[in-house]
Amino acid sequence: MQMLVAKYNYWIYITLMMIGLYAMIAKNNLVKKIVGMSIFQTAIILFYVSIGAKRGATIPIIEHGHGEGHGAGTHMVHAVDYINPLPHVLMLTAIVVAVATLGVALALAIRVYNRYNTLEEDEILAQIREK
Amino acid sequence: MIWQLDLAILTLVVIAGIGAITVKDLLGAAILFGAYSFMMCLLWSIMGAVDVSFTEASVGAGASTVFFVAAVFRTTRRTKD
Amino acid sequence: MSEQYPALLVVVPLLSALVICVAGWVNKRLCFPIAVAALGVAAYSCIGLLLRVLDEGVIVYKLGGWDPPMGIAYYVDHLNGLVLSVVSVVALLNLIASKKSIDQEFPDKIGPFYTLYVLMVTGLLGIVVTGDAFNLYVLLEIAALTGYGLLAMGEDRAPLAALNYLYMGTIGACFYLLGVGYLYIVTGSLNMVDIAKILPSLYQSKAVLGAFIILMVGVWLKMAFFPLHAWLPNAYTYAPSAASSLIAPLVTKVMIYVMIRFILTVFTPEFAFNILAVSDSIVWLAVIAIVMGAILALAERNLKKMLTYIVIAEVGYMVGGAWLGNRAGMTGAILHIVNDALMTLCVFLVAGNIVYKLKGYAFDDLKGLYRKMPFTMTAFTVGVLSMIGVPPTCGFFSKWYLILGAIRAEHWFFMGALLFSSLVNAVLFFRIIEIAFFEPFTDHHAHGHDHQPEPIDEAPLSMVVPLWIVAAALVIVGIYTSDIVTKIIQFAIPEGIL
Amino acid sequence: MKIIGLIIAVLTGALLIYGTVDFPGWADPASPASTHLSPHFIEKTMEETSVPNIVTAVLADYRSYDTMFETTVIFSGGVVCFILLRIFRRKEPEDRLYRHVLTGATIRVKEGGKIPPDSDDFERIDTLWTPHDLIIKTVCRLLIPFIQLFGLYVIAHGHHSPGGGFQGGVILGASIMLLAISQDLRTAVQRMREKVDALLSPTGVFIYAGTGALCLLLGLNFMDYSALASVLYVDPVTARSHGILIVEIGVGVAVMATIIWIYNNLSSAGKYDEGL
Repeated sequence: MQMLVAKYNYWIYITLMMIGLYAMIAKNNLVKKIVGMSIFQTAIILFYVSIGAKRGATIPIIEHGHGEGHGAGTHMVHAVDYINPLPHVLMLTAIVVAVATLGVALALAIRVYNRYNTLEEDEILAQIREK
Repeated sequence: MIWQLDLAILTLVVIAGIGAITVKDLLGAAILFGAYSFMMCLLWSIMGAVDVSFTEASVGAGASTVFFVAAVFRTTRRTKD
Repeated sequence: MSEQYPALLVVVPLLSALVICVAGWVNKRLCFPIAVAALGVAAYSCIGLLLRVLDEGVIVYKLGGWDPPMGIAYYVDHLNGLVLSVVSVVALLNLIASKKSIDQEFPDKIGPFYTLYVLMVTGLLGIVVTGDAFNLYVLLEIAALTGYGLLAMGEDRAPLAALNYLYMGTIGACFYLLGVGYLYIVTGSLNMVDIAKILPSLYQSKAVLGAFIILMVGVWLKMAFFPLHAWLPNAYTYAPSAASSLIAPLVTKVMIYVMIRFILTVFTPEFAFNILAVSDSIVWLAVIAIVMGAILALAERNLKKMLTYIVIAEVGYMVGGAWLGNRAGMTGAILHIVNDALMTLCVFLVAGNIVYKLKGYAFDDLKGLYRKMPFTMTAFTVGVLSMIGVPPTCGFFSKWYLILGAIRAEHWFFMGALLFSSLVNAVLFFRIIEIAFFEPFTDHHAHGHDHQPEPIDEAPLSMVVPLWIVAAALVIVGIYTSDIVTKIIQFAIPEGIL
Repeated sequence: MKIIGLIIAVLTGALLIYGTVDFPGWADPASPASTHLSPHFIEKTMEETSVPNIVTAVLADYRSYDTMFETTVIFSGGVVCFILLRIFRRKEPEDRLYRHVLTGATIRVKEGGKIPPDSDDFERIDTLWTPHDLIIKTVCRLLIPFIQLFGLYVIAHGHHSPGGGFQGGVILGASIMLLAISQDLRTAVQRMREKVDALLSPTGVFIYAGTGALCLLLGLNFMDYSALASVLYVDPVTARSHGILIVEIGVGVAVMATIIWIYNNLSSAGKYDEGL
């Protein structure tokens, strides 16, 4: 029970990842699969952001950072006060990769639709088999 | 960080995710996906990842949803599952 | 400038890809020379880098001037250097050979096509050269996205096949990303060497085991290892020939490099072969992959599709060789990366030449081809001999090392699978050679007994010369195999593996 | 297929849960992820790069090489959408429809008929065309300049607050997308031609990679912005800060153009007609 609560974020990310993966494999509609793909990718981003969380810390923007130049004169910055910024950086990259993949996937889906006039995988396969 | 809010939004995220893949209309799926992305973005800002949630709000909930809607308009709303 | 080779080999193609994209809107004829120049510089730096590594050992290049665990660093060792050289040379040769077919197939989209081509090579080179686990993911996605675009440009079923590839490829890349995340959460680092330093104290951790499994599954998906291969045949068959002869030799090989890199550098052989004790079952999977690939290839009546199943069988060779867990097997796997890239390039270029002239791949289209396209088919014969594993060609030597490894590991089924697959390759290719050599080009019913010799109708010189270079390379690499093994590959394998 | 999908999903989930057991607790300040690399970033960023927003500093300086390829990824996404969808030689529809802008009357021109003179009074429309909603049109027209201003602010202020090239670029792109949705694609394309998109998109990436290459030419490693100090006449730390700003602008340009490019191709399936 303790573990269930302590790692709630991780359980949710695994649930979402399973939803996305299931949709990608089992759904019949090509656009539905793409929705599943996006959910899958977002779930992984949630996982990374959860790694970065830190109790008792604030957002990773240094306070009093304006004005008096760099280094000398500013007061000490302690690592425990700020959330781990590295996973955030990685996930910015991952979000952009996800949107590029989404664009390409939708473009391909439109091409497939123009060719077969349907988005259902079984109907497309039936059309291919007929020939 | 307010853990009650965290739990509530996490649950909503799962509901929106399941909704997006089960609804029998692609436009509905696209919009539910937008809702899902926006919930995610709230969740991340609760966890302190402001940059990520800003990006997700503009890219995930904004641009991605528009791409989905555009693609659905160029193809069809019909879906069997 | 030689200190900057590691940066140049990625940056020059990247910048040129952008220039090509702009040039495509101004003057389409500029695109090809820029692309050739870019890949030429990349190949030059790759080979220069390999020579430097041979002299000086491992080269570390800090991007942005930050020290490794903070910033991103390149680690170039013998393994990288070898694979880099192969990738860049193969890409350059294929680019020159494919110019005519690109002009023929996409007259109005030449600019974007070359852009994607050069970007894809950038991505592949970046994957090989990088020393950062997350950076590898980003480059993986570049290579994958451009690959989807290039493959989808083909005939009617190509978009559907590319879409299926996209689903599988995205799952693979996401699994890889998850694995990196699991490693990150227990080690706190993304740098491969740094992770390897921290991991030994965590070998018993379940998170590391989970990371390892999910990472391997992701990489296997990308390389089309047998049960996960379903996307590959259609995607490669319907692709335009310029794209398939770039992607088929390189993508699977680069992913095998990634697998070997993770076994050797990140998880260390100690963990992968001794602590996990899964190597035996993975070799078994490889046996199944080889046998199934060979059998599925036998069932095909379409040249290009048959070749794609052979690619799947070859993936089985390399995965199995790497997981035999001994020096000979690993040597065979690394050597086979080189040889298989060249062999696959050779046969896919032949397929490209055939389709350029004949517009078809079915076996019936190949009749009388030896008289019609003698130069192409001579090169094809060399490639085929290498694929079967006939001594002077390089295919023999890598198979020899793989079989040695199998004997040392006493894994007789893997050896049996290798021999079986060679036999099947022989049957397959002699069937094609029989059709192409003995059967007349014109069908008997229409022209009766009109036995005029078929006029030579060879593909253009710019397609045949690179093909011959590749065919010659097959023999030359075969002759110099012992040098490659003793001077390069030997240093690429850590001493722990006996 | 459904059962196979379920089995695979459950197996993967089980594997991941198995791995999760050994994780450090959620949000634990003593976890390896929070103690190995991140303290250096948090404590040294201000000294080394003079940027208060640590995420921006790590994104565009410590891991700038990643970010360069991330920009390249979206650029290649744009090129792939273009190469897949764009149709240059389309078949013209038999009847062309024109709308008189002032009165809203629609004119149908038969195939081969005379096209109205090239005046501003007529605009080409498609059969799918529906009259614009006045309220939506006006409100969007009013909003777009403010959205663009905000986008520019987000790019420029990424050093001190959440935001940066990506977010700003997407917001700028979204303003043009809003124009395309509230009116039609032709209006948006008139403001931002296809060629402009296709040239700006590589230009943005070029600004990024070119900055890195400039550092290389100035004698330091690729992407080492402190090399820019001699060009900008500032000390190396400030040069890093400026270098970050330059590459963020590059990212913004590339992302803006690419997002619009992808949208244009997707929403018209490559025909560049009415859009949604």
